[in-house]
Amino acid sequence: MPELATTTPNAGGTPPAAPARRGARFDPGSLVRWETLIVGLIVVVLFVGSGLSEQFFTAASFTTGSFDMIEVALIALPMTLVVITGEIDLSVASILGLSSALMGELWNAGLPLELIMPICIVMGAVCGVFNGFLVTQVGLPSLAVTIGTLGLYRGLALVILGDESITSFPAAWTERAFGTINGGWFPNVMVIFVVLAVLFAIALHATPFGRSIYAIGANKEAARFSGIRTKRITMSLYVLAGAVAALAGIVMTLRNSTAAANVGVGLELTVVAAVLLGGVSIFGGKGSLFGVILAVFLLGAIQKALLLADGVSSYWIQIVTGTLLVVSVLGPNLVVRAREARTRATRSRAPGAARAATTTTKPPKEEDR
Amino acid sequence: MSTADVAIDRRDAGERARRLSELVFRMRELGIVIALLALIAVTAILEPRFIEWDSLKDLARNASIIAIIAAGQTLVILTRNIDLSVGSVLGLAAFFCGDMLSNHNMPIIVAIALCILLGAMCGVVNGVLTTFGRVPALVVTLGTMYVFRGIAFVYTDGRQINAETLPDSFLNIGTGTLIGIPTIALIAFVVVLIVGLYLSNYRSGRELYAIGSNDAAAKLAGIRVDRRVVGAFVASGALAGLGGALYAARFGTVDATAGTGYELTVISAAVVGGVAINGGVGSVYGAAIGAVLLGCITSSLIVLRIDSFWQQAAVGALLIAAIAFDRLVGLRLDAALRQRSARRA
Amino acid sequence: MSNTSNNAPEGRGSDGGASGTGAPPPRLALNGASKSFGAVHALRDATLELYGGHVRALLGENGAGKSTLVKTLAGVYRPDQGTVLVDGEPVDFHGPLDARDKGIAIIYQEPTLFPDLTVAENVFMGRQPLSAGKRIDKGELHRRTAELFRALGVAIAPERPVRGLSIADQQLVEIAKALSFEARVLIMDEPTAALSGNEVERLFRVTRTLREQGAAIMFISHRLEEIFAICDHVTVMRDGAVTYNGDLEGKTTDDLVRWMVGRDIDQLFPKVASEIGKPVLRVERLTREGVFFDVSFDVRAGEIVALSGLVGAGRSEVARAIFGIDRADGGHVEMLDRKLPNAKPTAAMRAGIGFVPEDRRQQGLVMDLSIARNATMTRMRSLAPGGIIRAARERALASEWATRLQLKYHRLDDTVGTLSGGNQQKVVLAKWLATQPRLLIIDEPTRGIDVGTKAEVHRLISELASRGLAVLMISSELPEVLGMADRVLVMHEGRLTGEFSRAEANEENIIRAATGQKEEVAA
Amino acid sequence: GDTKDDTETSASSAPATTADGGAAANAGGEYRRGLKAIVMPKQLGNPYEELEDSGTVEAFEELGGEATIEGPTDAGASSQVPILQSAIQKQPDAIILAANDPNAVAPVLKQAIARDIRVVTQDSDAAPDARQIFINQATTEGIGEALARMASQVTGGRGEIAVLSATANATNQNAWIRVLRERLQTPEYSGMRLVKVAYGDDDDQKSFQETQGLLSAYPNLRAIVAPTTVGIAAAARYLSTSPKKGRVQVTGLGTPDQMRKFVKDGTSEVFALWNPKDVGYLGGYAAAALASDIITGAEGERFEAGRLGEREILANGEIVLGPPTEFTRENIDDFRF
Ligand SMILES: Nc1ncnc2c1ncn2[C@@H]1O[C@H](COP(=O)(O)OP(=O)(O)OP(=O)(O)O)[C@@H](O)[C@H]1O
Ligand SMILES: Nc1ncnc2c1ncn2[C@@H]1O[C@H](COP(=O)(O)OP(=O)(O)OP(=O)(O)O)[C@@H](O)[C@H]1O
Ligand SMILES: [Mg+2]
Ligand SMILES: [Mg+2]
Repeated sequence: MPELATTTPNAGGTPPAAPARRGARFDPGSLVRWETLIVGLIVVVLFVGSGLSEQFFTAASFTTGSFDMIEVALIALPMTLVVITGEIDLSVASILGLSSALMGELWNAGLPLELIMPICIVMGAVCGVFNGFLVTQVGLPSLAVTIGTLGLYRGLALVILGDESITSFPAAWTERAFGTINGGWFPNVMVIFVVLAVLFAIALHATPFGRSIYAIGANKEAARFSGIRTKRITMSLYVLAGAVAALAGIVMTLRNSTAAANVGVGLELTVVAAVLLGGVSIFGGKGSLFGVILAVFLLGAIQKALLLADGVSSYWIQIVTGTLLVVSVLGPNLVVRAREARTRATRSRAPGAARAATTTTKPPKEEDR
Repeated sequence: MSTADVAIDRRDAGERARRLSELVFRMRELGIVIALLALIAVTAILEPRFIEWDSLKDLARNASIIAIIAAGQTLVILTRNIDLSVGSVLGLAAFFCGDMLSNHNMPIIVAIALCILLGAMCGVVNGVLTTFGRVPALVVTLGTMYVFRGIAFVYTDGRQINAETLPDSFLNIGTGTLIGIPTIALIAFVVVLIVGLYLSNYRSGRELYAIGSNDAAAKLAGIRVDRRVVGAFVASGALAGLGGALYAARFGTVDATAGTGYELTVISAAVVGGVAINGGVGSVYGAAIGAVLLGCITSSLIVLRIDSFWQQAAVGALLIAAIAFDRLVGLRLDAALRQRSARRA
Repeated sequence: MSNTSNNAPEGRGSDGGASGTGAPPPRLALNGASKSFGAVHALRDATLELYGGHVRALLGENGAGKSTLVKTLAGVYRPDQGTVLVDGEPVDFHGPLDARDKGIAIIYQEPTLFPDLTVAENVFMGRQPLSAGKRIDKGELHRRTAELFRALGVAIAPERPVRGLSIADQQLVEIAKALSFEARVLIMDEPTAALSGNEVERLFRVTRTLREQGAAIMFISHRLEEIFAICDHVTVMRDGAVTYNGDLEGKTTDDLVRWMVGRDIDQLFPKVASEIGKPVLRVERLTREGVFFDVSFDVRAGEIVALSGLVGAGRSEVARAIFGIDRADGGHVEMLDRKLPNAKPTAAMRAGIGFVPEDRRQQGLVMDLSIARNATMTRMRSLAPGGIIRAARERALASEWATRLQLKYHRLDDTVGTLSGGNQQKVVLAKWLATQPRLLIIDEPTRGIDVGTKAEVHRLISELASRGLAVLMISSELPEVLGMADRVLVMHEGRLTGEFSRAEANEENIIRAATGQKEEVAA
Repeated sequence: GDTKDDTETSASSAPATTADGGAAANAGGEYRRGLKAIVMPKQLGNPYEELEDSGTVEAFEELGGEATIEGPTDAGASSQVPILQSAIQKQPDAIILAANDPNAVAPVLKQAIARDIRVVTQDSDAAPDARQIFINQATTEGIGEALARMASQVTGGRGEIAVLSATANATNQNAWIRVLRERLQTPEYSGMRLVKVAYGDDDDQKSFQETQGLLSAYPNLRAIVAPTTVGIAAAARYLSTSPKKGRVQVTGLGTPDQMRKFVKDGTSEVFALWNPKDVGYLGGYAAAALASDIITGAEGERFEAGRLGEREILANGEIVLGPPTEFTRENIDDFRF
């Protein structure tokens, strides 16, 4: 809803400046940048966590913690871009499962891993193409589409591998996926993430491609009228999401040396949670990759802290994650509210919405004519 | 030509457009009804027992709970919001209901009423956070989905409700029949009917469409947007609560994980039923039929002895097919409307 | 009220003399109201009064604060200082609803419709006629709506969804909505911006009837002839403050313009003569089913070709098709003798076409992004040697054009949303001129732009033409067309019905072609 | 205990043995006190699992140690991994778990053993080289046999039967079903024909629909065998109100509390289960014995398992609780779990 769109605190992550109607309600300058907020939260968690268990503030925690979060972290990268364009992709976890299933099946069929892995990634990209096609060419709402493909891809995974779980992967590879850089504390798989993170950050924040993504998210029609290839770019993002999700599937498969159709069920929501927590507006146009990476780290730290704390049952992770997600958006809004209550500017909400209505609300459905 | 002719020309142009648009809007439900009948027909041809009365009753029972929750979900989606927390609310309510009945032998009616209340309270949380907290509904309900489920875990603490400890009269709601029709299906029917009438015939109902269609304009039209949206969430929560009670009645066994993943099924049902995910369009009847269709798919795959692995894929594919169909119809309509506006001078 | 200097006391006529004598107090009044959005002072100590049985014009440049004043009277905004008075009683509106309950009907500048609902529901939303048991009486609903449209002399089917209505039709629905209140006060913020001549005339007829019935009416428009056609009193604003307040009688256009812009405008259409080169754009039998049909014409270097016609004639759609926003179903477009691929804006851009669309907020600009980013959006590639964008180059390019077009802005990093209409339009121009186009398509270049800025824009356009740029200008304002164009094309119901050289073009034959009274003029 | 000091390990042989390889340091000796263990169910909130774990906790309390329950909130193949990793960090003396997937947890468990943590699996095994002892509620053979026997008992030895299992890749269910199939080949049970294995995913709705499907797709069906507590309850619940009640029997593995109603109303003449609490209890003692170096997990070793008396380790580190109890109208009221 538009007035929500204009009040998500995520302005913090918005290069370069907050829109006027937001300016009319609060100037982001006076509110700490979103990233700073998360860093603060991380610090808090680190302190509390160390209090809960002396095991917490250790390299081992980082190592194992990154294993817990690696898939989420990887998928969060393309998901950030997708959400900034104002779309969403809920099918990523299913693509991850499909990739794992395909990997197992092909391995059974006796193909070499060196060949299987690229195949899986291509498969993921193809899944992305299908999503992208439905969203950009047919013009269907991405939420509905990807809820559909969420079922479809997971179903295909089951069809491919069914009840089996393939485990006979060569130790050389599983060790690699499970190992750390020369036995130290830095997991090999994290290297993939760091490299991808840098690439995505540059692409989003310093290239015409990234600029176009923000423009599309803020006003798709105007972007189209400016000669930006909105459809092609959106499509490419879904392809990226699919490919990276498939990559995450490979990582997970090797990491657990198990290929099964039902791995990573529900992961998509964790990823979305991370992205939103990272300060990306669900309505698109705002957010930064850095914030998201911090958010992933924050989630990982919280999970680790709760797991290490004695006698804290792991469903508390859910409760905390959920609460945090809501509070992270709610808190700043309340600050704003308080400030409004003081100034009589309160009434200036409506026009903000009125203008947003023409831009931020659902794009006119004719647009794909 | 004189203004008079123009006026006339315009009038019958308007006439045409009206008939067309009406037809199209009926088609929204029409398409899915056809799909449903086709599915049943095909299955019945291959396996006649599929349309035996008993088996039909089961189909109805299977769809009922989803249909009820989908009715609530429709209200929310119409306002261009979404409620992902229904599955968790259902789980919470289901166990609560079982707990009240088996451990505190509370009167059935009271227990069910309390379930609805519990759900409604969850809805209030969602609604207030969305409107007054100005947090996007997707974010809020994604959060509360986790939180409510977590609370359910804390509350059940590993316990389980068993059919044995539940009063038969309660269990009969889930499995028994009234005047030959499954009780639970009757309840669903009544709920859907009420919501449907409300949406089409009452100001506040129409206002939900208005909000979903353009909520800034809704504000300027003096609609109490926040109040309406909260209302929608409360209804969704309450119906999820009712669904929980019925879940307990139907399955007899309830633990903390009851209703996990229902949210996606419910939303699928609504969307398959022609409720536009970005608000303003759709009917609760469509959503209900959508629920029946999803239920039928699972059952017919089983009856046709098709590997149940295919089921999930089929549902997903159907969902996409449904919205794609809807979209194409929509494009037709737009084109037609464009034609007539072009003719106006 | 310091700056509302030289004005005769309010409203001679039925209401009798100004406040003081025992005459009835103004229906609706604003007293010393101020309103600011962050840095912007949209209203400064503004005062105005609306009397029953009178129509008051509200004039002012873009960004003068007219709409803000309207929204303050409507209860959308609450003034930072000052009060709203109804029948002399100070009131404190807590939202549009309160204002409505006082019998104040508003037509807002931006259409506020529900695309998914039927026209009838749009008109009566929240006030649908009820039958027994609080159920909505659909029959009655449609009957009443039909009545309203009959009064307006338009035939939009009440049961039709609003989605797909042309901007003009949407505006008419808005008007019907306002009329459905039997309001004591009717405020119209640029209702005619998208209306064609006869539609405007009908609106005025209805307005006059309402005035006879004693309603207090306020009318905002940038078309001065309309002001003179219907208004009794006039209030002029500049930079959020009221600069004139009084009778319209005996005032000339020049007076009003002076009060609006604080200076005289020498000449509205400074057409610079330029020698016409060879064809740049050639359109061949272009067709889009249901919207326009084999449209053929060409535009030459240095030539300004105006595409005229009534709103809804399909001119914008022709432009969209040329630029590749919409897919053409037949025919083709040639740019510098090279055929353009269908429905590929990027290709059109590369071929040297620039396109300033008709709807600034929706199509022209990304409101949430900064002035700089909007101005350079079409040139991102060139800002990014090696794929990485250089912020310095961006700023340089942006500020270069900002100065060239005399853009009035605070900081380049402000979002374009903070600019007023006219300046927003300049940003759109900058964005396209930055691509050094060979052909510039401008749809409604001065829609909703004030006289001052208008002249600037016109000067700019003809200057560009004189430097060899080919210009295709879509405009609904005849003076503009006649003043600017070297050649005038006229469309009617999606077909080219006339072509006139600058010499032969005049109001009369253009109107005839636009209303389809003259078949296929020699082309 | 001081076991934390020695870190030399061998984590490959099947089954994995403890640090000091072959012989147990203090075979026949006393249990150490103050042992710390972590018990991990397949999924939190699953009542059967909770029963099992309560047994383990009880065992450690008896031995003056302490076992804490930690587990995932869903039964996904790899959802135990992160929790195991953190568990290892806490350096407990032992980890006792029911594996969701035999191999998904293997790498982590090997790590645990490498970190000199004793690893016992119960109820659902992990890869043999990734644990030291597996507590088998009953031999796969035994359960398969029992399923076949009960099926023939309720069908009178002839007619179509169907299986309603849990998730498609649940280790032990699949193992039991395999044995059941084998048994059905033997002359003794040749009268019965297994027509379909359906998967209810341990989800009520799904199990319901699968049951309906079985009933309508196989009109001559005589019995539904559900080797999963969720499945059997759902099947019985559905059947008890269906017109087919009596013509089709439900049997398999379930808890008395769940099934009491249906045993009494004749939906299910007989079903079986071991006492899950005892499984956990035995697991607890085995783990403690390992941690106290009383045993190493090698075949033939023996140890005192509290109220369950002395137990012996069989081939590849298995310990069998014993034959499952069969519940009928007569005895069911003697059991509460
Ligand atoms: N918002 C809209 N939605 C759907 N169709 C529209 C819309 N606006 C215009 N149209 C259609 O496009 C055609 C031309 O519209 P439009 O009014 O833009 O023509 P025009 O000649 O460019 O008029 P103007 O440019 O003065 O508004 C008409 O058939 C109209 O019905
Ligand atoms: N919601 C808002 N937030 C920030 N600034 C605003 C807002 N609404 C209006 N403004 C600014 O206030 C000033 C007056 O705007 P307003 O819309 O009243 O001008 P106007 O006279 O209606 O112009 P136009 O003739 O283009 O409609 C402009 O500078 C505008 O940018
Ligand atoms: Mg205005
Ligand atoms: Mg136009």
